[in-house]
Amino acid sequence: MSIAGDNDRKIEKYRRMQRIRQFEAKAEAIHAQGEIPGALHTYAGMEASGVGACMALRDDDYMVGNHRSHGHPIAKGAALRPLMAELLGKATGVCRGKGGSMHLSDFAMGSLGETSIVGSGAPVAAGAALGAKLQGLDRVALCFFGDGASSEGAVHEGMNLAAVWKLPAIFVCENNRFGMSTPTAHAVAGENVADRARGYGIPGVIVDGQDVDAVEDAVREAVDRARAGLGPTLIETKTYRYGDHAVNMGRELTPRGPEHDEWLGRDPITLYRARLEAAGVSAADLDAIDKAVAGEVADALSFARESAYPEFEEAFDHVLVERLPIPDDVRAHA
Amino acid sequence: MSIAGDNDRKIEKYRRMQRIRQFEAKAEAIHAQGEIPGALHTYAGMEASGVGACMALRDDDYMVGNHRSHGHPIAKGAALRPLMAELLGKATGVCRGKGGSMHLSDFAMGSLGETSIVGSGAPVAAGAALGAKLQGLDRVALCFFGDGASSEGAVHEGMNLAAVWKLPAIFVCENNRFGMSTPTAHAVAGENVADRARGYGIPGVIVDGQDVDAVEDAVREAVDRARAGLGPTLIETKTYRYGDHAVNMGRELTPRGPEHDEWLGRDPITLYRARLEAAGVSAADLDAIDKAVAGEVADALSFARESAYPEFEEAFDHVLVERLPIPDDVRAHA
Amino acid sequence: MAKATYLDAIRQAQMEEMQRDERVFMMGEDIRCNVFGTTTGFVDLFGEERVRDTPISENGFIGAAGGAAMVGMRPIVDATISSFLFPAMDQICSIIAKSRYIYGGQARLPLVLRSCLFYGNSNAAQHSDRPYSMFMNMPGLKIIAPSNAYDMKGLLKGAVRDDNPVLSFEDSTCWMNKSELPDDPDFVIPLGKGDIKREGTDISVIGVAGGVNVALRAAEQLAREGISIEVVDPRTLAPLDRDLILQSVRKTGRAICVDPAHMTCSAASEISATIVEHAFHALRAPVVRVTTPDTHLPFSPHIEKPLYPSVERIVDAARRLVGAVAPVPA
Amino acid sequence: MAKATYLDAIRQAQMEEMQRDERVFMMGEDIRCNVFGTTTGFVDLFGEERVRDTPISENGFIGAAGGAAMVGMRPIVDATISSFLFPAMDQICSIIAKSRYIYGGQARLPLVLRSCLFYGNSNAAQHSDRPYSMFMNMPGLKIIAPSNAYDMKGLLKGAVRDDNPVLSFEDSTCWMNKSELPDDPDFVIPLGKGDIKREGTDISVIGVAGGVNVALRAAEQLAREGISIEVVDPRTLAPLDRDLILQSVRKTGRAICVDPAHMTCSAASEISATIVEHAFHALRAPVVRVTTPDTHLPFSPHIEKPLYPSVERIVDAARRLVGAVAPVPA
Ligand SMILES: Cc1ncc(C[n+]2csc(CCOP(=O)(O)OP(=O)(O)O)c2C)c(N)n1
Ligand SMILES: Cc1ncc(C[n+]2csc(CCOP(=O)(O)OP(=O)(O)O)c2C)c(N)n1
Ligand SMILES: [Mg+2]
Ligand SMILES: [Mg+2]
Repeated sequence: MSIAGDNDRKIEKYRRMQRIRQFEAKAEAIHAQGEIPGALHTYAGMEASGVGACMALRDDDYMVGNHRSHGHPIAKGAALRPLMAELLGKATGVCRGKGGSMHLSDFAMGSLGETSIVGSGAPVAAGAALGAKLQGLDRVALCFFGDGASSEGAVHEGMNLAAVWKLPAIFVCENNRFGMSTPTAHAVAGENVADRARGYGIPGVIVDGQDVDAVEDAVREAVDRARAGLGPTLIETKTYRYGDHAVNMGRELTPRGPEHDEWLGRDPITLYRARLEAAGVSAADLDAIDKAVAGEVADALSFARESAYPEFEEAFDHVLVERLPIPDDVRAHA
Repeated sequence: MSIAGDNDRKIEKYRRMQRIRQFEAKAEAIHAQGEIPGALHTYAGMEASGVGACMALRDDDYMVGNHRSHGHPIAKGAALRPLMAELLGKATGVCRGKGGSMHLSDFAMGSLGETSIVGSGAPVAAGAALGAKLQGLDRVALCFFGDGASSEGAVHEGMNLAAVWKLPAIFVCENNRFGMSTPTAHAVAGENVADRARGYGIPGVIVDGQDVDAVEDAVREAVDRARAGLGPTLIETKTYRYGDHAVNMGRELTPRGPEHDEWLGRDPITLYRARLEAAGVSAADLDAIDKAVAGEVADALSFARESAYPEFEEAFDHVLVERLPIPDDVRAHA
Repeated sequence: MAKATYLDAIRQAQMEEMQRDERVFMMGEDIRCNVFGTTTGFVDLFGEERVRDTPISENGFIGAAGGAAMVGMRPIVDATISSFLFPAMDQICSIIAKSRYIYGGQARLPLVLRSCLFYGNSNAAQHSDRPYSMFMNMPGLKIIAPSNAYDMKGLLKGAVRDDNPVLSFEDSTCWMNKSELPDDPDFVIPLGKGDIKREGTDISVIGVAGGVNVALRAAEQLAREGISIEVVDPRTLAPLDRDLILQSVRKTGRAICVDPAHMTCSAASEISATIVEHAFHALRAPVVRVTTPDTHLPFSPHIEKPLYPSVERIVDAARRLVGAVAPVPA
Repeated sequence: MAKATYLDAIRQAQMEEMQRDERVFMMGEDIRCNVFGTTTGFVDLFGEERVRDTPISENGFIGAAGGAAMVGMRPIVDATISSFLFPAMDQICSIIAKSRYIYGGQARLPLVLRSCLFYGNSNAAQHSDRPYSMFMNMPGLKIIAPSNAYDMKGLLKGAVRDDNPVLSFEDSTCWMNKSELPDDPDFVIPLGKGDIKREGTDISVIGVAGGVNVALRAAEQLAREGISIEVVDPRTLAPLDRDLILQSVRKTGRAICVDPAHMTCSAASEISATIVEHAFHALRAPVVRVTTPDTHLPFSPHIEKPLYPSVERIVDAARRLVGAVAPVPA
């Protein structure tokens, strides 16, 4: 790669968006063939939101996400092998096969959970921010949640707590226009989720969620505020998910209107590629990244496939710090 | 009484405020002597908030309140005898002795609960408003909650639901400057609770909670909007409680600052009495009301004292619609 | 009479009751799009006012069902997956279960709160809860947990007509099971009455929800070994038909409680405690629980599946109880 | 050693652990003003950063304790009254109990969640819950329920040092009871170990929280009648010291479970089910539960008080079990 300095991070944003896109395309394909059990919620279309936000964070900052969990850890820099292995329920998975698609959380990258209970991440993020503050560290905690999640009491309580205590937290509402099948306007009162900020006396920011640089800038400002002890910010990324709520469900939950094509026309990766090319990055370099990422994904899948399933005893580990005893009759038939 | 027309309702406001004040003074006194069991949270200082709000309602409108429950039912027009009997735990109590001081709810007056779990009334009020709407009735549902309660997820969820569905609900936050011992600013982010309204796309109104007419006007406007199908309003009454969080606790939970005397100087009943006198109501007429109310309170107390305690079997009634069976060994020692 | 699935039984029950009584309405997340197939065609039949998609705020809309019930409506709430009852625990326990009591009978809360037990399908611990025993410890609620389509239809219709709040736990392992369903619009199974699903003489196996079907399969196999199993299905967990359970155990002298929930403080524990308290003198062997052990449920199917009650575990327990094999050391 | 109350034991435990380990901090509603006397002087000692008054938002701040624990803190949360755990049920059950598991051991959540069992004092149904059995059904949590000041201090210190999330249920009927409390800053009672509070030979009475003290008073009275009671106090409800309970029942052959919670799916039910499953052959009589019946708790003291387990009910049950009186018909 021949581009240096600031361009490096631009390239990195592009690479991470590509990673998410390609990782998920592969996951969706093998899920359709039954290789991945459980539900699969894809992030395609929303890559700029996750990557822009995470690129504004340091490695040692914290991040909490949700059920749509493939994007956030990759955006924060997680390695693909343990993520893919997790999707396949393997012992080498990032959660040792116990979390699966909705819970791809890599604590090594500062992730403190991709929690599939809608809205439940907000108090956790507030708490991580509190922990950082009490330890005198200048780390921040960022929480991703959906437009639908904004209706949950947990999100309100988390934001109020962070605001009252001026915690170094950033709340990023990824408004992808739907909660499951329900259009945002049918479930979320008020014009913008970001409008809620004023009620907590904190800044509320709306940003184009298809523009990775814009997202990064908005989050960076919030991060700076947070590190300076000025408290939390609520940022709403206006974005769109291409797939259905969960993929491969056999029928469409959310019939799309004509805006679907408009959104496809504002694909965050295509847009960013164009911007990079306009800034002088060569198409060949970008193609090389695409290809390298394809290699990473293929490698992750081979790794995952070759990995073993967890031993039965693993089911009794990590309930507590101590391993649980295994009942004889259960063990006898495992 | 010689005053007619609009003055009648002014007099009624005065009377209801007096009823609350005198009812509570008596309750506090006998609680100190051990005649009332459990905790007692007085409403003194906040009478204009409850009475102003309830006077803007029709008899068949709904109302939901909280643990500070002496004021709301009296404001809505409830009879004093069953309320006082309830405080004493008697079978003639409005809740047959099963609710006590925190739960003085008179369903005959449209009250659907004075619930002592902070914040828990908001979803109930939204639901009552939904019920009225589905039945094609033009009733509204009003919810009283405290500044402290505004931090609860339930309040957020109730308001969001009411706003999205444009339900005929009115949310009245009685901001008395404290939640238990905690000053509002230490627990509630944002300058005013009413500022939360904008986030739901509904009107947010701040009103002087010591001015019963101002409260009534603000609530009436919200009621009109609600009946017209325009959805909910959030109203914040800026008020003050004279007593400690709960009275007769043996020590002061909340040390007051110099503002305490300022607030005492803006007593809602004194202010209103002056306004009525200025409008031509004679002091003698108002004295007569005070005296009549004292008679009502004394009568309620005699009634309560003369009433019987509930039978033991009553403990097993109203868990379900059907009476529960009573275990033999429990009955044997009752 | 026509054969239909457990899921369709839910649909039929809801449809018939909504047709019968216009105070009945439905709300829940994404019920218009009808994720699991229990509200197919409902918007067209009943309109958007009576079939309401809610914001994702379980405490809010479940509490609102309580408020609507208090003013004369009869809501059916679809909370989809039982794990999503936790965010609503306060409105369920503090308001819905207690309002009638704390206000001395002034309130009445006829409402049905449905949710499915979504386990065994690799959706990991946060989606796989089977929390009915928590609610059994809370007075003021009725609870149904049907094991087949017939019971599902009859009990759900009974629940909608009941004047108390009723929680309906619908076992997703039963979703595709079929029964003949009566078309009689007044076909109702009264809440609180259990059912003998199979008669037998050696051991009473009391099953909870999907546990009943595992018990029935085990009974088949044991019959071939000459062990006669009586399968008891309480169907309603609150009120629990203790008499039926005791009657069966007094006959057989042995009992196994099969419950897909975690063992500790489970419905199985309650049934066992009831038996030893009230049928002790009839007992010829320990009362055994076959439940999910007290671990969380993992995503990986490989290690998830063996955790649930299985035919094999029931068969083993039965053999031990009749003395066909040596008992496990306690 | 000096005598101190159960409430003061809580204060001492918290103070010593905060002095020992600066990762320990406290939060809760109105803990600075110190409503019940468990944080007297704490703001002066530890400052406002480590002694935090929270907004009234249990789900929010209890979840925040989880988040703080995940990043290396060791929070003690005072949720005051157990009824206020319902609004926080989701963070407790979905996040705190499950995060370590669902993320395959990546998370560690050392935190203590305290709340009191506030019953018997005319505060009506919404404030009188004793919901520990609900949490016993949820893997991933440890639970203590001490019955005297000594155990309270030792177990709470043990809880703060434990690397798992621990719920502490503090029985308000024990608040004023005094014990000699060790001053050794490392006095810790390990979680999961029960205690024989009184030795006896005829009946094991297993008590939960305040139920232990009622059992001890009943044992006194029964001793005068020649009935010898062994009082077993599990102290920790999760993990439950089943071995100790079984050992006692194998000796006495009879058991009574005393639990101030509602009967159905209670800790008493679990203990009873454990006994009949694992000590059946030692049993000479039914295992009896003395609990609060499955009704809500009313305000009026007149009808509230008789609902709880009492000395009289235990004495009656004991007499029946040893055959001193005819058994009640089942
Ligand atoms: C508490 C809870 N309620 C409901 C669900 C089911 N559910 C899963 S995702 C989802 C929609 C979430 O919408 P949003 O927050 O906008 O996120 P998105 O899926 O659009 O990214 C719902 C309702 C859940 N997982 N948790
Ligand atoms: C869910 C819940 N948490 C805590 C409490 C304890 N509590 C009772 S009243 C109160 C303060 C409420 O403050 P606010 O809402 O401002 O009402 P106020 O008492 O000032 O009228 C608290 C914390 C409770 N009853 N319910
Ligand atoms: Mg969305
Ligand atoms: Mg207040």
